[in-house]
Amino acid sequence: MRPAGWLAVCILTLCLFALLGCTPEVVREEVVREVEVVVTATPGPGGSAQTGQTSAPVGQAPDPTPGQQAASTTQPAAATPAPPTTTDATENVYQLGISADLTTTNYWAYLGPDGTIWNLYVLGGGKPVLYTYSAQRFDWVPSLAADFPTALAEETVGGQTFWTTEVPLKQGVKWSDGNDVTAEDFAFTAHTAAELELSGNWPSIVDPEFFDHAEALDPYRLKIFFKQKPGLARWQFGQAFMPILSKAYWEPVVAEAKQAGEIIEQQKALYAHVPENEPTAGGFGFSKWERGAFAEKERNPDYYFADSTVTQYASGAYAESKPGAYEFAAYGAPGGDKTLEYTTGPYADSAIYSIYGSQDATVLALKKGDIDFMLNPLGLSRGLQEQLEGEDGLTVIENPSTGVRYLGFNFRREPMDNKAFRQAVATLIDKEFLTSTVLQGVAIPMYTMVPEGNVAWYNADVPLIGQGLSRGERIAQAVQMLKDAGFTWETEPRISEDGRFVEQPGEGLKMPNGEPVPEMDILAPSPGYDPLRSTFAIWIERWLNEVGIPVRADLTGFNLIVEKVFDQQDFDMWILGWRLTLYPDYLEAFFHSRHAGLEGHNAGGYNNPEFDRLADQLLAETDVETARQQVFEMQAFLADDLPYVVLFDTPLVEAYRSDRITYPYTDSLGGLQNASGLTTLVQFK
Amino acid sequence: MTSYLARRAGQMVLTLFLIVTLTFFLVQAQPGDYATFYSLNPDIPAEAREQIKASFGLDKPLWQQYLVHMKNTFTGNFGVSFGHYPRPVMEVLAERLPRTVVLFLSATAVSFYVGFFLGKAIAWRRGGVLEYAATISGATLFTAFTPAFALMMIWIFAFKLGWLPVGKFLDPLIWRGAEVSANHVFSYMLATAAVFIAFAFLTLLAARKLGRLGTGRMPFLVIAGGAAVIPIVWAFTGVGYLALDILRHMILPIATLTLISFAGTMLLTRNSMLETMREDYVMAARAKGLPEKVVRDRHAARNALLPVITSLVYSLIFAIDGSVIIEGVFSWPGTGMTLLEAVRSEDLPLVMGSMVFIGLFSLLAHVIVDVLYVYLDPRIRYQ
Amino acid sequence: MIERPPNQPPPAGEGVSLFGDAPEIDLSRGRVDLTLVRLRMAWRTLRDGWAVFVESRIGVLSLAIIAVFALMAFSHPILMATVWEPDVYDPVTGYAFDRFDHPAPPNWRHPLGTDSLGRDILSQLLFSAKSEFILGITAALVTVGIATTVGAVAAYYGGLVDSLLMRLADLIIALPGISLLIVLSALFNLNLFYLALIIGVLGGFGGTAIILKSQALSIRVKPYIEAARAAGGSHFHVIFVHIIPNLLPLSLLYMMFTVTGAIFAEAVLSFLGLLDIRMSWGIMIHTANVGGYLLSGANYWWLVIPAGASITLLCSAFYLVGRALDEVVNPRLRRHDG
Amino acid sequence: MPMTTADTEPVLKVVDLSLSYLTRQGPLQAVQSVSFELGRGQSLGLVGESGCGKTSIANCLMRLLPDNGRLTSGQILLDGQDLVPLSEEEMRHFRWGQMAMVFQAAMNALDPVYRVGQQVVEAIEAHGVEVTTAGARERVARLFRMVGLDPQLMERYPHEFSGGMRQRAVIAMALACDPSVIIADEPTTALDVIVQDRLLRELKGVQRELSMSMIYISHDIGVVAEVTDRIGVMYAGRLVELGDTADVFGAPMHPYTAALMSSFPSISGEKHELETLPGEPPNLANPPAGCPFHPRCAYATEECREEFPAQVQRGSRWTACWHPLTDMAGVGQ
Repeated sequence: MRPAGWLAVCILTLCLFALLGCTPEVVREEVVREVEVVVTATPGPGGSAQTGQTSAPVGQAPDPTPGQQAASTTQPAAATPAPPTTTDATENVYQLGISADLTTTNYWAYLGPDGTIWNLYVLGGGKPVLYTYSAQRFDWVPSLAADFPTALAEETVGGQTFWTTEVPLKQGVKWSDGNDVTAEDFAFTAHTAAELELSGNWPSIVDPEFFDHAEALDPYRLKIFFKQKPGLARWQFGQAFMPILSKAYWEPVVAEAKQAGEIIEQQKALYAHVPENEPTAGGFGFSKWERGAFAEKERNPDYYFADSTVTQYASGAYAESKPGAYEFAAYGAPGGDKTLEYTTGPYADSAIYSIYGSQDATVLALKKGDIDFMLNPLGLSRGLQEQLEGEDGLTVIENPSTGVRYLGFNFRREPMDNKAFRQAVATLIDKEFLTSTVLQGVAIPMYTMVPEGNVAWYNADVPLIGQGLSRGERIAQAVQMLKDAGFTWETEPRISEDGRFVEQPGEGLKMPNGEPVPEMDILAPSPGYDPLRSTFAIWIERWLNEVGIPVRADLTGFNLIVEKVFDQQDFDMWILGWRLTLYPDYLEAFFHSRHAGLEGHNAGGYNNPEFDRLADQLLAETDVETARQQVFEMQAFLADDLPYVVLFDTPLVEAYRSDRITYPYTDSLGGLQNASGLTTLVQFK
Repeated sequence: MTSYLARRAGQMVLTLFLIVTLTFFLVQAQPGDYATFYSLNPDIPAEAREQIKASFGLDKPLWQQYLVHMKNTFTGNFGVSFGHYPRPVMEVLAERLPRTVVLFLSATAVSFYVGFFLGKAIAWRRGGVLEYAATISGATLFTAFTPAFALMMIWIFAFKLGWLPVGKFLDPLIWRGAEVSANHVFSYMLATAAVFIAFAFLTLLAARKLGRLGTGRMPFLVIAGGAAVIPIVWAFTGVGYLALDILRHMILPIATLTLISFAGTMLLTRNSMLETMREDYVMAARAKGLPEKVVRDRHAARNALLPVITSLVYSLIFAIDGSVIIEGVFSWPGTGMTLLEAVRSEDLPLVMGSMVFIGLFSLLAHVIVDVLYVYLDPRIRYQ
Repeated sequence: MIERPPNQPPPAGEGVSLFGDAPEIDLSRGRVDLTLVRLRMAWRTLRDGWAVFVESRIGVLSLAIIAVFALMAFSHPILMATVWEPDVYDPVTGYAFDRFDHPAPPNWRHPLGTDSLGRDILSQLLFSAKSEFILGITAALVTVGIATTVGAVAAYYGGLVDSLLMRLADLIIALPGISLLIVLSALFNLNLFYLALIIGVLGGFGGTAIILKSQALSIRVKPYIEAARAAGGSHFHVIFVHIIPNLLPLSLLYMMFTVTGAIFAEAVLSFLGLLDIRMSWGIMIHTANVGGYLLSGANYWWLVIPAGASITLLCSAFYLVGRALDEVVNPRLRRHDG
Repeated sequence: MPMTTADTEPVLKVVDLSLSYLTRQGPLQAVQSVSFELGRGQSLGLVGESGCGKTSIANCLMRLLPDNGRLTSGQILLDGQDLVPLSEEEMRHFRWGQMAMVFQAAMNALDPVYRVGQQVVEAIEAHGVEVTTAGARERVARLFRMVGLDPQLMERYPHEFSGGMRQRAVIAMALACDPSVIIADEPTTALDVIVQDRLLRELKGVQRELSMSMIYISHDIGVVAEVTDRIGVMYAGRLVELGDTADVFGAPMHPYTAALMSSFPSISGEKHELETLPGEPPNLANPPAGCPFHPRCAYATEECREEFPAQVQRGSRWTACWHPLTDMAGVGQ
């Protein structure tokens, strides 16, 4: 470089340093916050209200995931410090790491076509809901509602028959623009969704086949009219969870959108709106989105549920109160051992969601202290977990998750339609060996379609085919099952003396009708996509081949599997996964014969009238207890009839900076991320 | 000149047309479609799924989709992104483009300079220890497994040593109070760079025209002066600290990209130098009693630069390519990350849009290099 | 248009060619004789080329590295057939039953330890070496096959054919390769063979074709081409017997670069989880990454270092051999006139 | 040693210069034991077939050898100062300042990316001949006029020059720093005959005018005859004959000189039969024993094949031959 060049560089550097010197602290000054004064009224769970409910294939990429259920063990509540009534000189910024940018800040779009998990993490919980799940145990408790709704009643208005229910609302819950949150807001939101035929998660929240309209009897008394009697999935675990949007803010926007011509254009216009200063009624208000870098929510000083205390008892009782405002108790008389107690914040002045491009980068940021908690739908892998466990100032937590990985059969082909064959396959698959030995505990074996962590709906008493058997016993049993069903071999498999391995693999397996069992493929994700499922596929291939069942694991891309299985139904067996909702109405969607058409969710074509009957019953059921019995029965039925061989699930591992923050509880199905990182409960050291 | 530019523009449009067509049919030929991907939710009724398809224009026959796509592309919005529905692809890309451009142009410039500098040095002292060291380390870094290497760089410099930030292009704590958006600052930075480059270019051009034989240092002092003005101007804009924050975040990715990619330029320069050094004018320069450094830099390297500059196109394309791999590791959400994200979520319009953008970028790179070449080689004139 | 000196590294007009420049072909002689002469000349140029090549210490070292990897690739099936039980040592479905603390550190049964799924790393490494060679060499052969033909045809016929082929090449080099491959592999679930094919086709119709064409141009004007035409050789004959053999040395050079590119691309795509491959070095790193071991530094080095180092070593070895060959093919780069 | 026409100390004295190139085939003796002197204002021609080492000598004098060139013995005394042991940096001041060069292919001796004038100025500035840019420019203008170029042309690029103009520019460049010795290495090869002729005259004129010494290197013995006072004939890296131009031309002593003369048409147009020299020059990596010319020499005898001939001195001229022609013809004693 020429001397002049060096000179230029020197000058430039000097100037840069000068600049650095004179403008560093611009950042600090602006944020000193007022103390908020708390008003009166009713309860609200600490965490975020849960919104959309979906089951979607378990992918690595964003899926909208809600749902939760109590972990079976709870820990005594941490002593709750005083709520944030004093303004500290230093701000408490709760920094969370996320792995992808938001795609919208518009709630309609977020529950519509933009339902990514990241939108859920950031936006979820910002809106009032009538009812919600309680923390940890996932009891169905009122939030904006002052009490439980009235029972569904048949009512005829103007010649039309409706099923109606009435809901009392808490008074004094305010939007940040000063308006009250009223029944009008609920009606407006539900009507907008219905009238614009909003897509995505909306139809499952406001189902046009059930919901007709809602009326505000007075601002704090809501009446909902259903076209037909809604089951639990439609009302208690559907519409009741609908986030309520501010009518004052959205009405003009919706009105304008409705001018946009065709319904699709109208939706587009509504989704395209970028909210500015949208009123919030949650613990935080959305304040800044620096695209690609971070999103920030600032504390809502007028948060109604601030200072409210929630107590859960070992007896199952639930109590919630806010001094001078409301008291609520349900599920038995409060008293006895407390399993959980916390007081709602928010204690953080601000929550910043910082976007990182990879899990590794996020973990480094966490280790370095740039963030306090990382939100990651897959949780931490074992290597990272091990690494973080040894780290000072970090705490690693492990929770059950809400997913399932399964092996599905195509009932349209032989011999998959043969129950004995399916049971033999299930017998041969040693889940315990794979999960605990091969996969070193990164997966948990499962036998039913409801995860164990979903306590309320989990049936522990289903047939556990093959559990506890040795390799040799499994083979012997499977061979016996096949023989009993009329299968024959040219060469029967022979097991070694010690029963540990197969000396002579089976050959020439023939079906009961005498035809040879055809070559079959197991479609499964490639190791690049998911090493766990591909490992299962490879081992299954090996075990089935040992007894002479001619299968081949076809490890391929996710879309290709979806294409073959769901779009074309051209396959033999497949391995995929579902992310599950808490309320298990998905059992109907996956296995009822009416969903067996192309692109239906019953891709295997399972068709059992007996099961269909159970499923229909469940859909119509309005009582939780009865529904539970039905779900138990369905699980037992499926575990024996085996349209899916349920394989495993992975526990969810998370880590947070315990040297900076504390949570009132960390045991929670689906992890703390399922409660969006407990933004309103997190406290600072 | 005008006819040259016209022809060049025509060529670009044609090439672009081909790229658009190619990507469209490529994407269409893939198995599976987006609507299925997004509607595998049992809670979404069949009608809603049809509706999703309709809203994405997937219900029309292929040729209509193609025409719509063509129209969208050439009217500039590239259609509507699936994953960011209903944002137009153009908007999504426009949001991310400045980040990629700022980072990867800087990185390419730095790596080009480093490569050229080392290349001429090792050619000049052929067979030296430096040549072996630079060739082996260069080739090793060039073929190092990029994602792991980038992560290692972060681990060392950001985590262990703590000198630099762990990826990202800004620090939320600094930016949360900022009045302007990062893209504003990025575009200011780009504008500054453009103005400065234009200024430097014009100065050199003027010096060439006016100073005629000028071998003097005057033009470089003028350019240095110009460079000195930049921070002062920035200090007055009030967002200087934000730009500095971005610059701080750029150091590590630039260093990484440079280490990865300097070898290509270096080895090409070396070969070009070895050939140039045999030219008579280099011997003539030495015979004239010019100092070694002058012979090397002003004569050998200056001429060796000519073929190397053509490879700048490939360096730029390489950098854009690298962005797909590197951006994720450095949490730098530019076009590369967008492409990857779009590909993974089957956001087909965004995939096509990104590819077209990347193609456009490389076409532009060609033009820029052509212009640069004309400036550097007086023998070349527009025909 | 801009008039400019030849792009790219100058294509060594006066380079050695495999069959010599055969300037004085005595057409009256018998074919057998001619072939013999050619062979002898080829042998001589090969010997001379080798002499130049061995001068590059880096080139020789790189060649040795490639040889080691080739040995590794060959050793895998042998080991599997002899000392390694498939149940334990299969690179994809094997499981080391002898211990359960996977990923296990190196021990006497597993010299490079096991991965998080209990599979032997050494076996994976050797197995993958074979895949990488197959991939690299397939891609390189396809590239060179296409590029030599395209280059020779474009140079020989000129005119429209030339323009079309060269514009196509321009289009292809304007596309960023990795990005394109990412799109392709994400959409089509490529396996190793298709990947090799695509890389080969892209390379063959792209940059390599341009370089080989300019070399072919310089061959086309040589007197013996004229002579061959005059003696009644068909176009096909001239292209395939006279032009293409003389392009081979330069083709060989670009084969090396293609191999590097192909192996690297495979590794990156596998790492991103976009390929339909059961085992490769890229998959090994991917497995480590998915397991969260990429950041663990020295603790789990055997999960990352062997595969990562193999990618780098083999890629740079091919690359450096290419560079050394460049000095053989392009005498202007040689250190001494000889 | 015989004195030349100029009765002063020689400005350049080359003593026993040997040069070899290291090649893959082994060392290649490009120049072997060459000695000559160049008087002030005198011009010396070096002729020989291509590859005989003439250009190597020129490069060697400027100390511009390629990497693999090795000076195995000898001295190069410029005004009494031996250039051989000088460091590169010390040598730099001798180049151009004391000894300049007109390159073989002027086409390539000018850097294509700089203006021609600038390239001359560069030399002037490097040697501090003129300190101001204006002064340097003035000087370039003067030099341009001297070689018959319009001074306006110094703003042009080399590719805008014709071959002749380029050669003139190169000559102007060589004159830039008033060197005491100019080495002209085939300066006119690429030019057509008419331009060549005019240029030669001008070169000669300038040399006389500035009373510089010149070494003129060419394979064309006719051209050399026109511009030089003395002539040296080289064969296979050795000087085989050296003498005043008129003498050598009048009566070549070495058979090679004679053969060389007869293979070129005389520039003055005298008609005589052209002979071609049979055979090829020897491979310098493996030269024949004895006189290197013997395989092609009609007069070769046994001793020619065994030992290199000693110098045969004839007044101010000498030759290295066992059978000098004049002896046989009985002339010149």
